[in-house]
Amino acid sequence: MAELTLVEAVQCALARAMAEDERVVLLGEDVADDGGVFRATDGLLARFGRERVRDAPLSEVVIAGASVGLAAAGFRPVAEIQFMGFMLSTLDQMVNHASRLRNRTRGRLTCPMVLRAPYGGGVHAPEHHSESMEALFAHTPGLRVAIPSSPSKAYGLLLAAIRDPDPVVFLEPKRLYRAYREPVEDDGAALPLDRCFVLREGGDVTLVSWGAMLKETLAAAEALAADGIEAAVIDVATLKPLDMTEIARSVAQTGRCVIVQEAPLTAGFGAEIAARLADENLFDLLAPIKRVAGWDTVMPLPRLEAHYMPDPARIVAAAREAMRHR
Amino acid sequence: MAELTLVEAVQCALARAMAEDERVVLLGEDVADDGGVFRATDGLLARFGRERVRDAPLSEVVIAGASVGLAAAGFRPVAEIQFMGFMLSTLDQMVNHASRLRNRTRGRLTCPMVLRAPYGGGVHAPEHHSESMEALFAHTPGLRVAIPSSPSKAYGLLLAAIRDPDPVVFLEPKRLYRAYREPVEDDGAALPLDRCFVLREGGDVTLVSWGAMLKETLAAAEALAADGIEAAVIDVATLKPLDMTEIARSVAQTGRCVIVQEAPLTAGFGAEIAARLADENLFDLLAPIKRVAGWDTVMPLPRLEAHYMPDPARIVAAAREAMRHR
Amino acid sequence: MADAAPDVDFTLRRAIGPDGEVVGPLPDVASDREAVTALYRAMVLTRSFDEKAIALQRTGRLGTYASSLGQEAVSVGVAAAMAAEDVLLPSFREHGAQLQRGATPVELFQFWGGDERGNDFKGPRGDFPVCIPVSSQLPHAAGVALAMRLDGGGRAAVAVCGDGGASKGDFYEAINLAGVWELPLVTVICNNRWAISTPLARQTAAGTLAHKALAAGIDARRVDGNDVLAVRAVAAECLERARADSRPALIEAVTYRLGDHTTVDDATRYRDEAEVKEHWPQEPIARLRAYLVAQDWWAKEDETRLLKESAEEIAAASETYLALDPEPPTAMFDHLYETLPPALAAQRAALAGGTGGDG
Amino acid sequence: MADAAPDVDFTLRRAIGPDGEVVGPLPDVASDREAVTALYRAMVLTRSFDEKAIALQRTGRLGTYASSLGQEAVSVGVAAAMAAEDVLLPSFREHGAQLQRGATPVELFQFWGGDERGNDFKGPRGDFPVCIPVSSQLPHAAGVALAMRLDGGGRAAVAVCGDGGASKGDFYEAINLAGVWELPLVTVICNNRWAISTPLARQTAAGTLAHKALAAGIDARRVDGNDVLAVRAVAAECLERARADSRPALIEAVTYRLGDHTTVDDATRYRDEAEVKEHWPQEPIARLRAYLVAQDWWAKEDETRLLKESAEEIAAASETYLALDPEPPTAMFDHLYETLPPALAAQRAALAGGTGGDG
Ligand SMILES: Cc1ncc(C[n+]2csc(CCOP(=O)(O)OP(=O)(O)O)c2C)c(N)n1
Ligand SMILES: Cc1ncc(C[n+]2csc(CCOP(=O)(O)OP(=O)(O)O)c2C)c(N)n1
Ligand SMILES: [Mg+2]
Ligand SMILES: [Mg+2]
Repeated sequence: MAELTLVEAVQCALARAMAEDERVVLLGEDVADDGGVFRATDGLLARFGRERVRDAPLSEVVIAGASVGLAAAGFRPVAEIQFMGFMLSTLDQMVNHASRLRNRTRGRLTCPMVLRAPYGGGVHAPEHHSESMEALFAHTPGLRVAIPSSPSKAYGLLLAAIRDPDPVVFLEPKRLYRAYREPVEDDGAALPLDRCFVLREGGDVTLVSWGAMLKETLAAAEALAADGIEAAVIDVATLKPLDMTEIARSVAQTGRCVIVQEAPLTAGFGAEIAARLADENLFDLLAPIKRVAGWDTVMPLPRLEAHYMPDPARIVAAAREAMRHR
Repeated sequence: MAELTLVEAVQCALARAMAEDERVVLLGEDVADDGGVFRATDGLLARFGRERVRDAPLSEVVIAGASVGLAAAGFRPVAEIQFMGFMLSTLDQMVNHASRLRNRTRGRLTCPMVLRAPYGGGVHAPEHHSESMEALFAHTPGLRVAIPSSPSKAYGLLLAAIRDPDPVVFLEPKRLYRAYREPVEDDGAALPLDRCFVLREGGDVTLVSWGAMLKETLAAAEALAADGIEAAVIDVATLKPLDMTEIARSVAQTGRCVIVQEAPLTAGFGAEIAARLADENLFDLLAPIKRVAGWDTVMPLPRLEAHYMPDPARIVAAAREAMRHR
Repeated sequence: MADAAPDVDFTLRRAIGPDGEVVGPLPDVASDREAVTALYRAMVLTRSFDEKAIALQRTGRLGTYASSLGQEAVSVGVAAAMAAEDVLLPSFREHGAQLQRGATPVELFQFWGGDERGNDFKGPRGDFPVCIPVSSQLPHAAGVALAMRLDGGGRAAVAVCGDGGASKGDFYEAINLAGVWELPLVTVICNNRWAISTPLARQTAAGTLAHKALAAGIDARRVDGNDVLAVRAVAAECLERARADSRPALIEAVTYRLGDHTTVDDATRYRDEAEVKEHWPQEPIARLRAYLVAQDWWAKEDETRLLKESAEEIAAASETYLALDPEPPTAMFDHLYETLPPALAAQRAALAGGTGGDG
Repeated sequence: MADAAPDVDFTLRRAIGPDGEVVGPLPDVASDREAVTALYRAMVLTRSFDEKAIALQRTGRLGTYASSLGQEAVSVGVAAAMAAEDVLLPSFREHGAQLQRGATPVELFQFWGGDERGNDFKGPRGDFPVCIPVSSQLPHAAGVALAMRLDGGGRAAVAVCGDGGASKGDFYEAINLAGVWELPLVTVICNNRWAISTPLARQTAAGTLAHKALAAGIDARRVDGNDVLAVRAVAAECLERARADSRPALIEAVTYRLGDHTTVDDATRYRDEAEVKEHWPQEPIARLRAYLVAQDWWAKEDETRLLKESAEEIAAASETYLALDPEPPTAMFDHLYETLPPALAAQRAALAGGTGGDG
């Protein structure tokens, strides 16, 4: 079993999907000869040729929009957008079309496409390269939104996304692209696209997060454990559709929940989880639901970036705050 | 004092703003000779001329983007987008630029623009004409998002938006455009852009909403009152920045909250309000926080539209559900 | 493009004039009585459909509707040049093309009546439905054309947008992609001189809309859009190249919107009645009828019979449409994803049960 | 456009060749020793800035940086033609233009070092900062040009994008708006033949990038972007018309990106070293030096002195930059709105206090 980084796991899943289904076609800026600016598509041009690995002109609208057409016409496009800030241009196509084609035609035309992009900060990138705007997609009916938190999750969720008969927005935590390796079996096994994953059990407080923030959250759980506080850690993984089963089960046990998101606090996806708990699990709650999030500010340029990013210390502080209530 | 419809109040505020500040410039599709597809700019071409009331080519990106440039160069553009579905194309400009110009240049360049659009359903319009996507803008740091719920609110909030030194997304509930008239004094008085309005006091349950849904919510409050349930009704009005003061005050009193939004449930703006309460007011809550929202489906074409829209019956049912808890 | 410089021609191609007189090279089809009368019938049917649609809307039985009055030759001419296995990606005004491609009047009424089932037309299963966000179907068309190319070629995608639509970035990005990827995409600008209240002169300063092809390096043609014979010929020429050589093209069809923008528009607010009057003599149906009559292919009885048949067909379609059972409200959940995610089951149940409550 | 058809010229304007030889009509400025040496100094300073920036990045003291190696003549030539009261809206590679307009090397280092204060440059207060989302500054430029028009004219906005940038809808929508609204906007495509790894041939099939002007009906020029005299002359000509007649124009300046795309790019992955080598003899600095020398305006000592001075100026700027105090973290709240909304006060306080907790 190979030890892969997250970006290598993405590449491995893409290669597998292309090998097993010739309708899988990649398109995006610099995905061919350059292998993608993060090398997620490295080697695929050589293996699958220029018809299936396509360098697009610099136009995000047409990358997303052509993928809609390609998908409706029987292919399985996997489009890459270089950075999340440039996904904003794709919203018209994703929200007005990709998410609706099946519904609009009552199933006659469908849109099995994947729109991949790296998201999030922590790598000292220029402006517009570090945003976390998953909430915009997660608010859109008809889309699926998946965010892996590790190499093996990236492999399994991406395979699932490509095989899914509906459009999937797949956001890759670029901060974790090369952060570490883990064994990833290239066995073609997909992960479910409608389930949260429990990464750690614990009876005192439930920590809920997704993507790169899981690393910080797990570190916080370690720190809490050292103090005798047992934190459960849940990886949401698929934000849309959101399955609350595991989160609710854990909160029923702990009575305390801290939600960790990198995106700005207000109207971020963490709010949805908190709102669901405040409705369906109110009487389980022993403590206020805390959200540890990016500030409601523009993601700063690298100099102040570290002050923006939620970190284990902030998560630990929020968990301790929750623990004050018994 | 004239009795105005909501759309007339918009027009009245625009005329006033243009008369008092010659840097106010209108642009958008069909805003000049046609007076806007909803007549919000009717008569303004005749009064202020073609240089200040500008029919734009059919390009939402450049309407929003040129407004950014115009604002940075000292004008006060008020841009109209014809329907909310076509605002998606403006997100790149609004999120990547309008909201950030001041921050990016540490105050050297600013962006005092208003982006107006009708939003919401209930008028049997074609696809893409009935969406409620306020949450996308409300998640964006650096923007203000205001949504009037009545003619007088439209007048006062729009004046405030135009005079505000920062970018404001101004969403007009088209369902209310001609729904009724009320006295509106054209006195140039703006309403605050950072405050909720209490439309009705009540000690049993707090109903929170914005825009067109206030009409349904007030109707629900009437129905509840007939049954002896006293519902407070709060008009959020400015979603971003969100001031929780009034909502928290009311919920502290009632212990029950029902949030009403027309947008699809998941990750809508109502989630933010629920999340804030679940953190800051948890121990005030007697009952689960209910959200009455659009379903997590694509806004249907007119035939099924009525089944999509939250209505007084659903709001009443949610409030009653909350009342079961004491 | 790999093979050759784009072949652009900005002269306005014409075959027959307002009185049916020959004013340019006649395409082969012009001597085929069957084919020409078929074009005529298709245009008349389209106009009957339009009239009925407006009547239904006025009486509250149809939603906002965009009439194609005066533009029938563009829709019909383009569709006539298409093969069944080509794919059409229309705007919201190409009823004529949709009907000719095999969507039924009932299905179109259903869509414009606000029922999504109308887009599940039994006819051309690969055709796209009406697209409301202007020109956003053009990127899809590029994708469909790419699919055709990857599938081995021999087919073409046809996208239609308006003169306003040619101002959108989507338009330009799509034709640019078609140019550089050599996609079998024929983009038709149905230039009816108005985008709601915005006349062409306030839409662009381009010499002609066909000039926009130069930005993408693709072939360009201009054609009199009220001359169905010329439209059909130009479209056929471009389609042939697209199918055979994966060569994209842009066609500007110059016509005129004789009606209001839609049933909620009042064009007298911004457009001189005199201008409209001036354009009536150019309209495509009388023009082709004059040609038919001049060939001695069309007698008064033919006309009477056709008008009656068309009206009857559309009236019958309207009756069928009005008698259709409504969809159950839960349909809005049932076509959202291939299988309903478990997370949405509760919402669907709440809607089905008519219980209010959460969600 | 109201007054006249667009004036397009797709021949590549040149003044001096790779060896400084005269190859085309010399603009007046070519005989002005002061002016020509000023252009030379500006290009040399730009290259010094580039070198230092790369060195700082390599040692972790600057963020990702986009070098302008080989393209200095576009930046410098365009800026030289601008008046102080014109407004520049650059992409991310126009350091030469920014420096010449009055932004200081310290400010630019600061920006590229990840500190927003660098965009608060003391120099041209109306100029836009670097724009990262490709071509999204072009719509702003149209807005700025409209502001100039409304303010009575006499000024122009200048936007610069790349060859890749000319594929974006924004590019097209902006020049179309400039055409139809007659805005004093000069759009410059700095065509360096590559967009990261995508060569021009995979970017568009357009005959030349200047052809894209035809889609908007605006004036077009092509110029050898390694020939600063020609760039300056063409820019001056277009700017004059923009200022005097509110006439927009598109300029394609053909140059070559001699370096990597940015400091995180490795161009050897996708680009033949031989191609780069082939373009070195065309580069703009040696070319203008040859011209200076040929005029007997430039001795070896001048060169030595200039290189030393440039290097020293940039080194001093680098030292100043490195010694700057960091901004307080709360700065991220303090420039978000004119006045901090009360609703954000708690978040700001939490950040200031370094207390974790909510928000
Ligand atoms: C992106 C977008 N913006 C605005 C609208 C509203 N709208 C509908 S039709 C129309 C004008 C379209 O003009 P044109 O492209 O010339 O087509 P025509 O209506 O003349 O057929 C506008 C502005 C829309 N549907 N889509
Ligand atoms: C909208 C957008 N998409 C993608 C990117 C990532 N990106 C940065 S530079 C670049 C290539 C730009 O090429 P070109 O316009 O030719 O300018 P050059 O880099 O050659 O100066 C890309 C794709 C971006 N910055 N903006
Ligand atoms: Mg039109
Ligand atoms: Mg380039």
